[in-house]
Amino acid sequence: MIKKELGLGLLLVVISAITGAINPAFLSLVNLLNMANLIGLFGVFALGEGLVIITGGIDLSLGSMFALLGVVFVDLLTTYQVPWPIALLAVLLGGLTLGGIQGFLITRLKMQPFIVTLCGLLIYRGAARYYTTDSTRGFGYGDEAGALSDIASGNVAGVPNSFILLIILALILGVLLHRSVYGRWLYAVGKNEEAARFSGISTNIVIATAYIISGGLAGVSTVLFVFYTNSVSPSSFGNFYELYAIAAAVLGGCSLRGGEGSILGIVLGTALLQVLQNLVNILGIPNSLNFAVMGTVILIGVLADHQLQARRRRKLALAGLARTAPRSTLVQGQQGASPRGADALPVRTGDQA
Amino acid sequence: MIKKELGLGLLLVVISAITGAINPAFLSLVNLLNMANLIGLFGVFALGEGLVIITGGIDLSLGSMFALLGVVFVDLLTTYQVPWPIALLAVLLGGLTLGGIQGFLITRLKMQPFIVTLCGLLIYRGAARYYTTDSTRGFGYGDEAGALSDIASGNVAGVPNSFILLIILALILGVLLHRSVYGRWLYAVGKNEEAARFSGISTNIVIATAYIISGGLAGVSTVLFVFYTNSVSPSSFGNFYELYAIAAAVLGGCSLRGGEGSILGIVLGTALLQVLQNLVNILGIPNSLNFAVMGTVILIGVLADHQLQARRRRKLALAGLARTAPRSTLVQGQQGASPRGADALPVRTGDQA
Amino acid sequence: AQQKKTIALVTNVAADFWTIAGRGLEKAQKEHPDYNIELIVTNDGTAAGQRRELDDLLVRGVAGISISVDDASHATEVLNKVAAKTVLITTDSDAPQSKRLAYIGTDNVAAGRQAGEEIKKALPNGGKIALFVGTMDADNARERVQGIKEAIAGTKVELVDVFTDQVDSAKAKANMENVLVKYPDIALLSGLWSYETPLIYDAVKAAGKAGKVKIVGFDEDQRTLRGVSDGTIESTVVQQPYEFGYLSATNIIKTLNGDKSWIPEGGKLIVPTKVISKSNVADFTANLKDLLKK
Amino acid sequence: MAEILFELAGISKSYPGVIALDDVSLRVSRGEVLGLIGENGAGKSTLMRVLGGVVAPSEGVIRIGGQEHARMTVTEATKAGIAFVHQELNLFENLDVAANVFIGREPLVGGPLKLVDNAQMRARVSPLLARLGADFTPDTLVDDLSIAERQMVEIAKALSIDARVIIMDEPTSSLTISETERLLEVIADLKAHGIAVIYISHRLGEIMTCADRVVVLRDGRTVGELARHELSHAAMIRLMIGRDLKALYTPPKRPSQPGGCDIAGLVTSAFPDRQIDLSVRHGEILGLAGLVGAGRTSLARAAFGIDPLLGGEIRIDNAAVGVASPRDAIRQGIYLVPEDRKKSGLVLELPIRENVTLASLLNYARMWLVSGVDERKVAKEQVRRLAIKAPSIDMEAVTLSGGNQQKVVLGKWLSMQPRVMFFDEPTRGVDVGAKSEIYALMRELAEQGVAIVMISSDMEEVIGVSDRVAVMHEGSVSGVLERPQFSEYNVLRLAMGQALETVEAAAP
Ligand SMILES: Nc1ncnc2c1ncn2[C@@H]1O[C@H](COP(=O)(O)OP(=O)(O)OP(=O)(O)O)[C@@H](O)[C@H]1O
Ligand SMILES: Nc1ncnc2c1ncn2[C@@H]1O[C@H](COP(=O)(O)OP(=O)(O)OP(=O)(O)O)[C@@H](O)[C@H]1O
Ligand SMILES: [Mg+2]
Ligand SMILES: [Mg+2]
Repeated sequence: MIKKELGLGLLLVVISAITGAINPAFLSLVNLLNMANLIGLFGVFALGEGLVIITGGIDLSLGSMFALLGVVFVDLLTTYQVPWPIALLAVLLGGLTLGGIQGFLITRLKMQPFIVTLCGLLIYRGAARYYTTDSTRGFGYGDEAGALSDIASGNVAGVPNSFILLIILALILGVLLHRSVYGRWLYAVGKNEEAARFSGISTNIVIATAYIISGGLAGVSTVLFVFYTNSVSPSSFGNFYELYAIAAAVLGGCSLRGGEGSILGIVLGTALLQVLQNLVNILGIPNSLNFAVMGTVILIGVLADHQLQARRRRKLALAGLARTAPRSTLVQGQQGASPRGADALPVRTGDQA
Repeated sequence: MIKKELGLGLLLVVISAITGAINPAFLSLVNLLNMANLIGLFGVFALGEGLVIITGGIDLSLGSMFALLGVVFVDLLTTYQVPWPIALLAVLLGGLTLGGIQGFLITRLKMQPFIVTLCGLLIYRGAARYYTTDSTRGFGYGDEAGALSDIASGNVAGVPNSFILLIILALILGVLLHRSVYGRWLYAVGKNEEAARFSGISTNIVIATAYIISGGLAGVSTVLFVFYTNSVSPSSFGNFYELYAIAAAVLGGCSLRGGEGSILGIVLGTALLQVLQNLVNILGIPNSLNFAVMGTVILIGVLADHQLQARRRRKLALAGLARTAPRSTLVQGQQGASPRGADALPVRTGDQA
Repeated sequence: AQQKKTIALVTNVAADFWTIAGRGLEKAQKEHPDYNIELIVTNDGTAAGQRRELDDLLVRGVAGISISVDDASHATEVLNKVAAKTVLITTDSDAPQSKRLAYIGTDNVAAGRQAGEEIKKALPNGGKIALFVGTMDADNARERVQGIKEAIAGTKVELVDVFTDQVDSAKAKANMENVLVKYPDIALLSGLWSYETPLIYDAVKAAGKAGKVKIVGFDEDQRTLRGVSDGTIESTVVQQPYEFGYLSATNIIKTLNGDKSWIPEGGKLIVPTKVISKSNVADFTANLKDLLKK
Repeated sequence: MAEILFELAGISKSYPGVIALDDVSLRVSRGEVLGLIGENGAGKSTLMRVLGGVVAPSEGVIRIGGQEHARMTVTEATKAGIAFVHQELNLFENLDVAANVFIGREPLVGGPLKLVDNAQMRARVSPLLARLGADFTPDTLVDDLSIAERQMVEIAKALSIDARVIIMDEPTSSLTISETERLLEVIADLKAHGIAVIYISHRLGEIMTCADRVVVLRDGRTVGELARHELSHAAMIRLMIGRDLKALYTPPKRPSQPGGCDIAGLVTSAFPDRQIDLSVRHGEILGLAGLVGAGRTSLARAAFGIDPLLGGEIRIDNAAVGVASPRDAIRQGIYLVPEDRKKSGLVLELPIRENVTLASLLNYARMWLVSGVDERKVAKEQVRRLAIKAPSIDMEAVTLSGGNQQKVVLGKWLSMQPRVMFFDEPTRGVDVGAKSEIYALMRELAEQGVAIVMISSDMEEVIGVSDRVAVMHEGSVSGVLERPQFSEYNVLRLAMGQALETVEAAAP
């Protein structure tokens, strides 16, 4: 388990070192902080996606959720001049609600996560575009967002707040997932929902909660992104971001079959993807290859992981050969203890016909 | 099984009738032929996607494949002045090859279809953009494509060739899927791969073949789309089309869990989606709602299907009761000496609490 | 409403630009209440999507179409089909090989040259510049880049690269941040599409390089205009989408009434682009606000 | 000696962590019924998979029809006349019965088109189904069949191959008496036609009935062979586990206490128009017998809150308890050891420790954070108490043998306070040794005052272990037998919905 994260971390270091050697600008403080910011932005919702993937589901609706929540958020602040704490609350509640609806459809009505969230992808984007009649929402002049803007896009001693937020959220979710009862249930549900239900776990609630958390984190991300770009174009804001999140989670060791993955892995996966994109620009690789590089690294990463696991299994097989020997003797020993001679009849239930 | 398709067909008729009543232009010959053309264009690759989904997989790479194959195709015809039959062959082979590679990774290296094709989505699009340095490829002046253009975008007695092609392909694949031994195996593999392997089916080959067919059909679709738009912009050509295909297949009764679906259903699913989009335009509904309408219909469609299935199962349970009766008598018959009918009161032994 | 003749303006993508054009349509609508004037926003920004819109409009029997052609010169055949049945003009993005009646819009190469001149003015001693655009396979992107290149040819202004972002704002901003890191000596950044200039403005400010790294932009995003007025942005080259909309509608109506005298020689009715700099930004902003007020 | 059909020589097979087979040799002759027995994990299924071409052996050769193979494919095995009824059901619910029977070797028409000849398939399947006494048609969707019916499809599949050897790996694990007897008749018939059968079962009675010769495996090795005349339960058990077993039935030390669980007028979704009335007292083991599909599992599921109750109520000590969900049931002390332990009982990829504490995790948590120390303590205790054979509590449950897996499921419940426990086929696929341990455990629980309902299709077990036996027929209880009335005949009559004729007289 931990080995996977170690490998990913190592890969990250190696890639960074090589890129830094080619172009030292890569390791400049500014660039590192820029990357930290982006890792923060993309990491927050990747965490939610990771939880959903651990339940064996998937959330394809994140990008569209950003668009819908984003236009509402900006509209609340600019058009309706709502105080920012209320607007923030509204967006978070919005995210939780959308996640809740999806969770409901998936757990109660037993629909497939892929379909439910695909429909979410279509519907939320459509709603965002209809609501704005396809016009971009942005902070034109004023300081409508006030303090919130500073919080969301500010930094503490240079470290972007988005990154700090990611770390805090990762710690909280890390405890939740890896230490708490809920986390245990989440893995159990992801691995075998039926057995979990037969153990008295309210699997529906456990799964729905993952979607709700993902929705809530999408709300947080929306706010971060809105203040990163200062505007929301309903037709393109967040387009394809769910794929980033899925890619990050998968790179980080989550299996789409459910029941596998870790918070650290997801964060590292996000970091790797962002480093790759940055590297493409810094090394002057044609921009068009950006996606191709990403795709290739995911492919190789997953492939390598498969190979390593296969090797581990093969090693275990060999070790097994060594191990069975003592087992046999053990059984023989035990057998030896039982007196052979006693021909005591194994008793059939005497009182039957 | 057949009931699902019947329901879909009925829905299609009802929607068309209502729309036609509101705006008769909807049922005008021109509009019907336009729709037929689009159904043809989108149906061809939806068929491939459907086969893949029946194996329990998914193909997310179709849209990007169109872009890559499309730019190569146009380039062959215009820049390299290759005769069209060769260019056509090249694109088909290209599609088959890409499908083959994906099939190989999925079956041989046991990678998850979602991941493999997600990487395909990223890589092919990147390759297309890199290859063209982000410039649009199109038929500027000449008749580079010659007869092929007429074939691909022409019509027979007004009926668009793309639609005719879809019907032909659907018939062929219908026989393949529903009558041939390969189709039988495809369903078996999709439902329970391990059991299929135990039954002596070369599951890897069966699955890989589905991806290859899907790739080949993507090649065909590429050509159709190229002549529909007469140009290929590498960054947007075919964007999101895989989602259309998945949506069509799912609407048409394919389950993402594998082992379910029919060719007729996929065609009807495609038709429904295209009719919906056309209807939005014809009725003057804001275009931004297009996706939202699509999402809602898919959601409702799948939900309705779930409810119907649940009802069917409940009915079956009741029917099962009816069925057990003769079974009991049969067993009794075998048992011989039973004097009393099945409906004789079951006797309580009285001596319990 | 069925009896009224319908005129439609078909956009290439969903963008604010077209909201302003829509205002021009509204003005035309007011002047010609006997027509039904619509703005049709193409959905997925793909050529196939646009073609579908055209087909459906023909089915609805519209009298005139003004279209911003996606994938420009290649849709000839379709456009000819449309031209045979309706009054067809192009706007914003042309298809010169087709049988469209005329083009109403910007000369993007000229706009690029205009921006190039602004860049030269901002960098009298030359320097490195970088350009940002959504995708390079859009014609206006290519033409603007071409115009800028023409203008700076032979000077000490050096174009390091054109960065694309697939119309993803976050990606665009990351690109800008990366350029600022990679080229510490970069002298000027230019965003070719409307959402990019404000992002450059943000990125440059956040990097603490406001004033040091100059900005020349396109279009009239609110924050772009704010940047112009506070001096962070040198100038921005604006088109006049309002005019696109208004002229499209009114000229189609003229044509429907048999008057084709508005069509200039060569078939291109160029609506000139304007340079907005600190000197005229206040007027322009006021004007725009007026326009956008419902 | 009869003609030898095939021979396995020196077969070894290792899996990660285990040697499943170690130098095993086996010969089967024409028309012979070979019983293959051994504890869970002894390697029976693996040996048969080698023969059936499903897995490749690490070492050894397969001699068949004068040819030597280092390994075989399924197709080769099928061609060589080997048919295989797998232990786990290998059916396709989305296909019909005929398609399942002929999967992988469909009769074709249409030449190069390779179309499936559905008509021929149906025509060939019908008589097979009739021979097995199945009442469904070849075009029934497997999805609509019960587990038992599915197992019959598996058997039909083996019969449809023009086989010289039929391997049956626990073919009766889901069948009850009547179907089992039918199958044994079929085996006798096959034998008469010169077809050899390799018969694997943990039900020694069946082996006694049908086997000509018995080979016993232990820890992947052949430990003995018994000819027909040497067969006895005692001999087989001794070879299998290396020691003798205690008596099956241990009477309760004290009479069952008053109070217990009463199920009154219960209606389940499987039989919406039948009611179930049943009571089980604290301290007693109530056997629940019935034919497959009689509704016993449905009853247990409903009582445990998995399926909704359509009517009626459950009372413990005369207080009605609500069981809207398994959580409610667990809170009330009603536990269920489910029928399908791999699907419903265990999360196979989780360690023993996590499986044991899965249901009671909140007890070892403070503020929802799991205390690793407490958890390990409980898991270790259960492993010790139940004598689960595993190197460590961190082993994944998937690596354990069937019996030990079942013990882990028990451990999950025993770490809490049961009041009423449903055991649904607790020893299905479990070897004799582990079986007797599980019986002892049930008795121990009963002594502690737990009311136990043991659903079982194994007649020996029902009669041998229960204090009383309730019998279900088509969704309701058709009778309850006290110990003096126990007999296969009586159970069977009730199971078929017939009255106990001359109840008093029949009691011995
Ligand atoms: N695919 C596999 N991977 C790893 N180990 C396996 C695999 N199949 C079987 N084993 C192991 O090989 C050993 C023999 O298993 P096998 O299934 O042959 O036993 P069996 O005698 O059929 O037992 P049962 O009575 O429970 O069916 C067991 O320890 C089992 O865990
Ligand atoms: N939830 C359900 N809805 C509808 N029918 C059901 C449901 N559960 C079970 N059945 C059907 O009801 C009948 C009773 O099944 P049940 O599993 O309770 O019987 P059983 O006596 O436990 O048999 P077995 O020996 O197979 O476990 C079967 O025909 C089964 O297919
Ligand atoms: Mg076995
Ligand atoms: Mg049962």
